[in-house]
Amino acid sequence: MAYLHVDHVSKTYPGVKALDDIVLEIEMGKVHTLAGENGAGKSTLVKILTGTERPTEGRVMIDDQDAVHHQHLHKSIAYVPQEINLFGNMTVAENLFMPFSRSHHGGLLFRRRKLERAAQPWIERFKIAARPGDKVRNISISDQQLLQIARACTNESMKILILDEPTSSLTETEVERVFRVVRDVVASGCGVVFISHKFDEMFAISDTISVLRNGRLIDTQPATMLDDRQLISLMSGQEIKTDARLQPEGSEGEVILQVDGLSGKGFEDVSFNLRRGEILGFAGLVGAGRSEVMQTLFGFLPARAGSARVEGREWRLGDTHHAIRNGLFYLSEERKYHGIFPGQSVRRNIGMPLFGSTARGGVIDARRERERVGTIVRDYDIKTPTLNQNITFLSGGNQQKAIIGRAMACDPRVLIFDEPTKGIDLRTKMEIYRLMKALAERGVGIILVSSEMDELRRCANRIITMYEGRISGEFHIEQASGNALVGAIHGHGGDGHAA
Amino acid sequence: MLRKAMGFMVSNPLSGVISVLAIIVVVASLMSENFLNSYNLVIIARALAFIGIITIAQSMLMILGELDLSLGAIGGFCGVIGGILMVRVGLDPWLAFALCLVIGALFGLINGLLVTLLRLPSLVLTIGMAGVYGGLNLVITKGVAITGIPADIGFLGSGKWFGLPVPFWVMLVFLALACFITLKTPFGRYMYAVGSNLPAAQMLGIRTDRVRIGVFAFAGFLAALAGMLMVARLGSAQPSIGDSWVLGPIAASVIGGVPTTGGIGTPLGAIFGAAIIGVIENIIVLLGVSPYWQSMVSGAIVVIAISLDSISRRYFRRD
Amino acid sequence: MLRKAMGFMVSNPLSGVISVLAIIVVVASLMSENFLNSYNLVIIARALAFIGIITIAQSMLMILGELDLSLGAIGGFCGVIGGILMVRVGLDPWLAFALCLVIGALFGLINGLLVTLLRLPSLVLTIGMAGVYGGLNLVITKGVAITGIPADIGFLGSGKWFGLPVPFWVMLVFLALACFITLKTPFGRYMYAVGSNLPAAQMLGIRTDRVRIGVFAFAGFLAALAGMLMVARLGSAQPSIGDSWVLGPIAASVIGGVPTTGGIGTPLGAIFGAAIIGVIENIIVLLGVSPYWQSMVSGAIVVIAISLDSISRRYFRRD
Amino acid sequence: TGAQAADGPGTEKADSYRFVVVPKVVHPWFDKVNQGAQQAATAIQAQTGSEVEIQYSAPQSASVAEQNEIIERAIATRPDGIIVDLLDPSGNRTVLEEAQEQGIPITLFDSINPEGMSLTTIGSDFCEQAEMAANRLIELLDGEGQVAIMMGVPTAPNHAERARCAQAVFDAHEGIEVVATGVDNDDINTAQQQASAIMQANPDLDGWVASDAAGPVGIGQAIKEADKVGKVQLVGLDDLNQMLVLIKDGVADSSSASRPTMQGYWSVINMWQQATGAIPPGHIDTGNVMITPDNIDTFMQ
Ligand SMILES: Nc1ncnc2c1ncn2[C@@H]1O[C@H](COP(=O)(O)OP(=O)(O)OP(=O)(O)O)[C@@H](O)[C@H]1O
Ligand SMILES: Nc1ncnc2c1ncn2[C@@H]1O[C@H](COP(=O)(O)OP(=O)(O)OP(=O)(O)O)[C@@H](O)[C@H]1O
Ligand SMILES: [Mg+2]
Ligand SMILES: [Mg+2]
Repeated sequence: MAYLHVDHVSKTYPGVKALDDIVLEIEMGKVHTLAGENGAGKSTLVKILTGTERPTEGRVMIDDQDAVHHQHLHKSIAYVPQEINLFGNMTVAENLFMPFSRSHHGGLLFRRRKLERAAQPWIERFKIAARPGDKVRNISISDQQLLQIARACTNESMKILILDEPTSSLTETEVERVFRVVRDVVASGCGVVFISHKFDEMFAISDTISVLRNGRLIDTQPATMLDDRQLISLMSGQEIKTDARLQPEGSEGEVILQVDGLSGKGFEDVSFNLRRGEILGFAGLVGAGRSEVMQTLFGFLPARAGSARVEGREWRLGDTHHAIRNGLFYLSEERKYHGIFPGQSVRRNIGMPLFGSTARGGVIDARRERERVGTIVRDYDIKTPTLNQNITFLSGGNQQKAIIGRAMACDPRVLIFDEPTKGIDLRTKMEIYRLMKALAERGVGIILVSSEMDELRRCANRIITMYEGRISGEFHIEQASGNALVGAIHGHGGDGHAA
Repeated sequence: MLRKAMGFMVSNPLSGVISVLAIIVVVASLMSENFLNSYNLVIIARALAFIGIITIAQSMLMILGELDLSLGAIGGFCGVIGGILMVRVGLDPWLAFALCLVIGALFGLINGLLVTLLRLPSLVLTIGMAGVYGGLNLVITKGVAITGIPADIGFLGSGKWFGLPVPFWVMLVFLALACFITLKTPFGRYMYAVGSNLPAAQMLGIRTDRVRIGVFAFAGFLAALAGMLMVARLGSAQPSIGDSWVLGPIAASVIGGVPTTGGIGTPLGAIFGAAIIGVIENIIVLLGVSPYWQSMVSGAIVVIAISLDSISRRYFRRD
Repeated sequence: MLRKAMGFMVSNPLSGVISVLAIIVVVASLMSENFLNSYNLVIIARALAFIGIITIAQSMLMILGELDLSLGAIGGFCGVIGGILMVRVGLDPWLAFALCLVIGALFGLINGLLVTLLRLPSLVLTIGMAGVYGGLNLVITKGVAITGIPADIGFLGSGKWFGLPVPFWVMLVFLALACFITLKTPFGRYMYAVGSNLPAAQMLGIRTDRVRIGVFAFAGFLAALAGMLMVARLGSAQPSIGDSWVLGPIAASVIGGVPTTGGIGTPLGAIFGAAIIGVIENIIVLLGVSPYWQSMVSGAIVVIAISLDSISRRYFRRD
Repeated sequence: TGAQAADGPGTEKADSYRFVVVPKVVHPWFDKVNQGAQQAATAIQAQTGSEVEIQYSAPQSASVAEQNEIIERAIATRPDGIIVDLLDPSGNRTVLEEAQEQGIPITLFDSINPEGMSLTTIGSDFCEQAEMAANRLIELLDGEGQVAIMMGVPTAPNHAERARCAQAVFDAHEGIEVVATGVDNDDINTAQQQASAIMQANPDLDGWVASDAAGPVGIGQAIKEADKVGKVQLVGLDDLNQMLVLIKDGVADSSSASRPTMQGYWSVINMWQQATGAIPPGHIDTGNVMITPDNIDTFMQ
C-alpha cells in the first residue's frame, strides 16, 4: 500500500500550468525517481508533497488522510530543496539540528557542546569535510549540499525523503556517499523521491521512474524496464543523439590566454595556456580551487601574485568590467548568488550586458532589446510565458539557460564555464555542448570547469587537473581515459604530463 | 468580476498607490470645500515640491538597496552655504546657486565613497554623516539664519508658472529625469541590478561602485537643490531647513512601491506615495484636527497605506 | 608579529569594539582628570543605563533583520501611562510600574503582529507606529508632564546599589537575560536563523512568526522599562521621554557588531557600542567643547567607529 | 457726531469670527496661549453676542518650512485673522505677505516683525526675561561666583537671544565668570546629562540659568542627583509644572516667566478689534514675571 498518494493534482501559476492532473503513488522501501526536462514540473510537484505549495486542484493523501486538512502529516516528509538553503552565519551542528525540538535537542537550554557532539556521527557518516563548530558559509558548496541531506535525515519522524537534484554540485565520490545514505534510508523502510538529470545516477539508484513532460505525467515504469534511449524520448518526446563526441576541430590555434604563476585565495602558482578554438577542461574534486582560479582571472577575486596575458597583451587583474569589455566572460556555478537578478524580468536579466547593441546614445531602445532577448530566449529554448516574467519563477534549469544565453550573446573571446550544465536536462546539455563546440570553432577560447568526467571527456581537447589549489597534471584528450587522470584529480601518481 | 477588475488594476504596480491617492482626494474634497480650491492645490503642490525632490533622491537610493539619512542635513547645510556665498561673500546668486548644487553632489559623493570603498552600511553611516553635516551647519551659523538673500532668486522659490509654483515644476523636471535614468538608460538598469543582486552585478562586469557612488552624488545634488529652493522661498537661509526631510521620503517611497531592500519600484511611484502623505497632512489641517491628533493621524495613515498595499498584493498577486 | 597578535584579537568578534572603547577611555582619562573620577563614572553609567536598555532591545530586533523606530515612542508613552496610573488613577506605584511593562510588551506585540501577519517592512511600519504612539501620548498629555510621581519608586531611577545607579544594574540584568536568550536557548538560535535566512527557517518548520513577534514584544517591554525608569528618575512623566532613543541605539548596535541585515552579533557587543557613544558624549562636555561642535563630533565618531571596524575586518579577516 | 461715530473705526459688527492661532510648535507653553485666546473669545461672546471661534493649528516640529505650510493651509480656509508666533521673521515673510494679499489680517505674538512689515506684535521681551533671570542669579550669589548657561535649541532664535542676553549680563559683572555652556535641544534628558557632566567638570560651579523651558527641569534633576541642592543655585525659565515643583522643593530658587495666557488673550482682542475696523496698535507688552516661592501658588493648577 502506498504511503503517499498524489490524487489528480494540478498547479497553475499566472501564465503557466506547472502541473496537470498528476496521479502518482510513492511506496515505502523504494526509490522513486522523477525524471523530466527543465521546467517539467518536478520541483513544483515536490513542493506540493512537502506542503510548501498548495495544489490548485486535486489532493495529496498521506497515510490515507488528506494532507491539506492535516498539515502535520507533512512532518513525516523530509525534503532537500534544489537550491542550497542553509544559515550561513551559523554552525554546521546548528544547521544540522534546527529546529531543535524536532531533533530532541529542544528544551529550555541550548547546549552547544552537546549539540556538536551529537553532530559528529552525522558529519562522519556523510563525510562532510568540516567540524561541527565551523560556520556554514566557510565550508565548500559540496559540503553544504551534503549537510542539507544530512539535515533532512535527522528528522526522526521521516517516512519519505525527497531529494531535489541533490547531486548537481557533487563529484562521483560524493554522489556515492549520498547513495549509500539513500540505500540506508530505504533499508530502514522509508520511501525516497529522487530527482536528477544524470541518467547513470537514475538507473543506479531507482526502483521506479516517473517521467514528467510539460507538467503532465507521461509514464511510470520500473527502472529495470527502461534504458537511456527510451527515457530520453519519454522526457523530450523526440529522439536525441547523446553519444557524439563534441571536441572542437582545429584546436591548434595560437595561444589566446596565458596564465603565469597566478596565486590567490585557495590556490598557488597556477600556470597554463589556452589556445584559440580549443576547449580546455579543468578537472578536480569539488573544493580543488578551480572556481577560485577562474574568478581571480576574471577579476572577481583579488590575485596575490602572478600575471596573465590575453592575445599577447598584459591582462589587468581585479577588474571584472575590464574583463568583460575585453572579451573574457565567466559564468559562475552559483546561479542564485552570482547569476540571476531575482525580482527582475527575464528581459531585464538577459538584456543587462547587451546595451552595447540595444542602447543608442545612452538610451535603451526597447524594441531592439525585446528582439535581441526574444532571439536568445528562442535560441536557447528558455521556457517562459513572456519576456516580462519574473525570472525567480522560472525553473532552475531555465534560469541557467538564460544565463548561458546571456553570456554567449556578449561575443566573448575567452569564455569560462564553471559547471555550466549543473541542473540542466540532457537535451539542453547536448545543446550547450554543441554551442560550446560551435563557439570554439569560431575562434573563441573556452575553459570548461566541470566535476563531471564524462562531460570533460566528451567536450574538452585538453584537461588540466587540480588538487588542493595546485595544478596536478595535464592531459590530451587521447590520454584522458586512463587511471592517470583520476589519480591526478585525487592528488597522487598521475604525473602524466603530455602537452 | 470585481475581483478580476481589481486584479487587472493591480497588475500595474502603480495602480495601487494611484487608487489610494484618488480615494483620498475624493474623500478630502467631500470633507472640506476648501480642499479643491485652487489656492489650496497650489499649497499642496508647493509642499510636495520640496519633499518630492528628496523623495526622488531617496527612492533612487532605495532602488539600490541603500538609504541616505543625511539628505536633509545636506539640504540644510547647502542652503546655508548658499546663503553665505550670496550674502557674505557677495557672489552672484545664480552662480552661488549652481555652486551649492555642486557642493551637494560632493557631499553625496563623500557618502557614496564611504559606503562603497569602506563597505559601510549606509543606514548607520548616514546617521553619522547627518550629524557631521548638520553639526558643521551649526558651527558655521551658530544656529542663526542668514537673512538678506537677494530677491533675484526669490522667483525660484515663490514664483509661479502656468499657475503652479516654480519649485513644483523643478520637481517635475527632475522626476522626469529620474524616471528617464532609471527606466530608459543602461545606468538605470544597472541600478536595479545592483539593488537586486550586488555580486551578480559585479559578475557581469557592471561597475557597481560607480553606479552606487553616482546615485549617492545625484541624491546629494537633489538634496542641495531642495535646500536652495527652500532658501529662495524663505528669502533666508535657515539652519533648520531639511530637519523634517528624513523619515517622510522613506515612508513615501515604500508606500509608492520602492521597498528598502531594493531592486524594484520607480521614483514615480515614490512621488505618488509622497503625494498621499502630503494630501493627508493638508486635509488634517484644513479640517482643523487638533494639533495633538495630527502626528497620530499621519502615523496611522502611513501604517494603513502600507498595510493596504501589502494586503492587496497578497490577494491579487502582482508579479 | 603585531599583525598576528592583532589578527588573533579580532578573531573574537567583540575584541574590535572593546579595544576601541579601551582606547577612547584611555585617551579620555588623559585629556581630562575629571573623567575617571567616580562621580563622573556614575553619570556615564546612568546615561548608559537608559540608552543601553533600548540598545539591547534594538540589537535583538536587528539580529532578526528587523528594526523598531517606535521604541522611543513606546517608552515615552508607557512612561506617561504609568504617570497617569500612579497620579490620576492612584494605583499602587509598583503595580502601575508592572502594568506599564505589560502595556509596553503589548505595543511591541502589535508592531510584531503587523510586521509578520501583514508582511510589512518594519522600518517603515515603525516610522508610522512611532507617530501613532507618540501622537497618542500628545493627545493624552497635551505635551504637559505629569508631576507628583510617588517617591516610592524614585529609588528605581535615582537610587544606587554598590556605588552604581540602580538603572544601570537593571540594564545589566536585562543584558544578561538578553545574552542568555540569544546564545543559550533554542529561541535565541532561531532568532539568528531568522535573521540569517528567513525562507530557510520557514521551510524547516521554525515558527518564524512567533520568534519575530516574541522579540518585538520583548523589545516593547524593554522600551517601557526604560521609560518607566526614566519616570522614576525624573519624578515626573515627561511626554518627550524617548524622543532621543531612536537613532543612537541603531548606530550603537552596528558599531558593536550587529549589522542591520541581521543574523550576527550579540546584545553584549551592542552595549559596548553604546558605551563608546556614551563615553564620547561625556568627554565632549567635560572638555568644554563648544555646544555648536558637539553634534558634529558625535556624528564623526560614529562614522570613524564603523569605518575602523570595517577596515580592521578587511585586514584581519574575522569569520 | 453720533452718525459719524457709527461709521468710525471700531464700529463694524459681524455675527461670527474665526481666528486661527499658529504657534511655533506643539508645546505646553503654547497651550497656555491657546487658553488665553479661548478666554478672550468667551469674553467677546459674552460682551457682544458675536460668536468667536478659535482654531489652534500647530506645526509638529519647529521648522519654518512646516510652519509656513500650516499658515498657508490656514489661509486656504479664509479665516477672519491669523495669530502667529513666527519661527523666523525673514523665513516666514513670504507667507505673511501672501496672507495680506488675500486680505487676511495678521497679529504676531511672542515675535518681532519681519523687515519692512508693521503688524501688531504682542508679547514680552526675551532679552528682558533672560536678564531678569541672570540678575536674580547674580543677586543670589552676592555678585561673585562661577555660573553656567544652558542653551536650548541652537537654531531657535528666542533661545539664542536669551543665551546671548544672559551672557551679556554676566559679562558686565566683574565677579561673575561663565565657565560653561551646555546645549539641551529642548530635551530634559539631554539637559540633565549635560548639566551633570558640566558640574562634574566644574566642581566649583555656583549657579545656572537656562534659555529654554526644558533646560532648568533637567538641570534641577542633575542638581538633585549630584546632591548639590543649595550648593548650586538655579534660576529657571518659564512655568512648566515640573519647574514649579522644583521651586516648591527648593531645588530651584525661582523662574523668570513670560505670560503666555496674556499673550493669547490680547492677540485675540487685537484681532477682534481689527475686525471691527479699529486701528491696531504697534505693540502690546504683556511683561514677564518672576516666579518665587512667595507667589508660586498663583501659578500652580
Ligand atoms: N512561483 C512560480 N510562479 C510562476 N511560475 C512558476 C513558479 N514556480 C515554478 N513556475 C513554473 O512552473 C514550471 C515548473 O517548474 P519546476 O521548478 O517545477 O520545474 P523543474 O521540473 O523542477 O525544472 P528544473 O529541472 O529546471 O529544476 C516552470 O515553467 C516554472 O517556470
Ligand atoms: N565564503 C564564501 N563566500 C562566498 N563564496 C564562496 C565562499 N566559499 C566558497 N565560495 C564559492 O563557492 C564556490 C564553490 O566553492 P568550493 O569550495 O565548493 O569549490 P571550488 O574551490 O570552487 O573548487 P572547484 O571549483 O574545483 O570545485 C566558488 O564559486 C567559491 O567562490
Ligand atoms: Mg527543479
Ligand atoms: Mg567550483
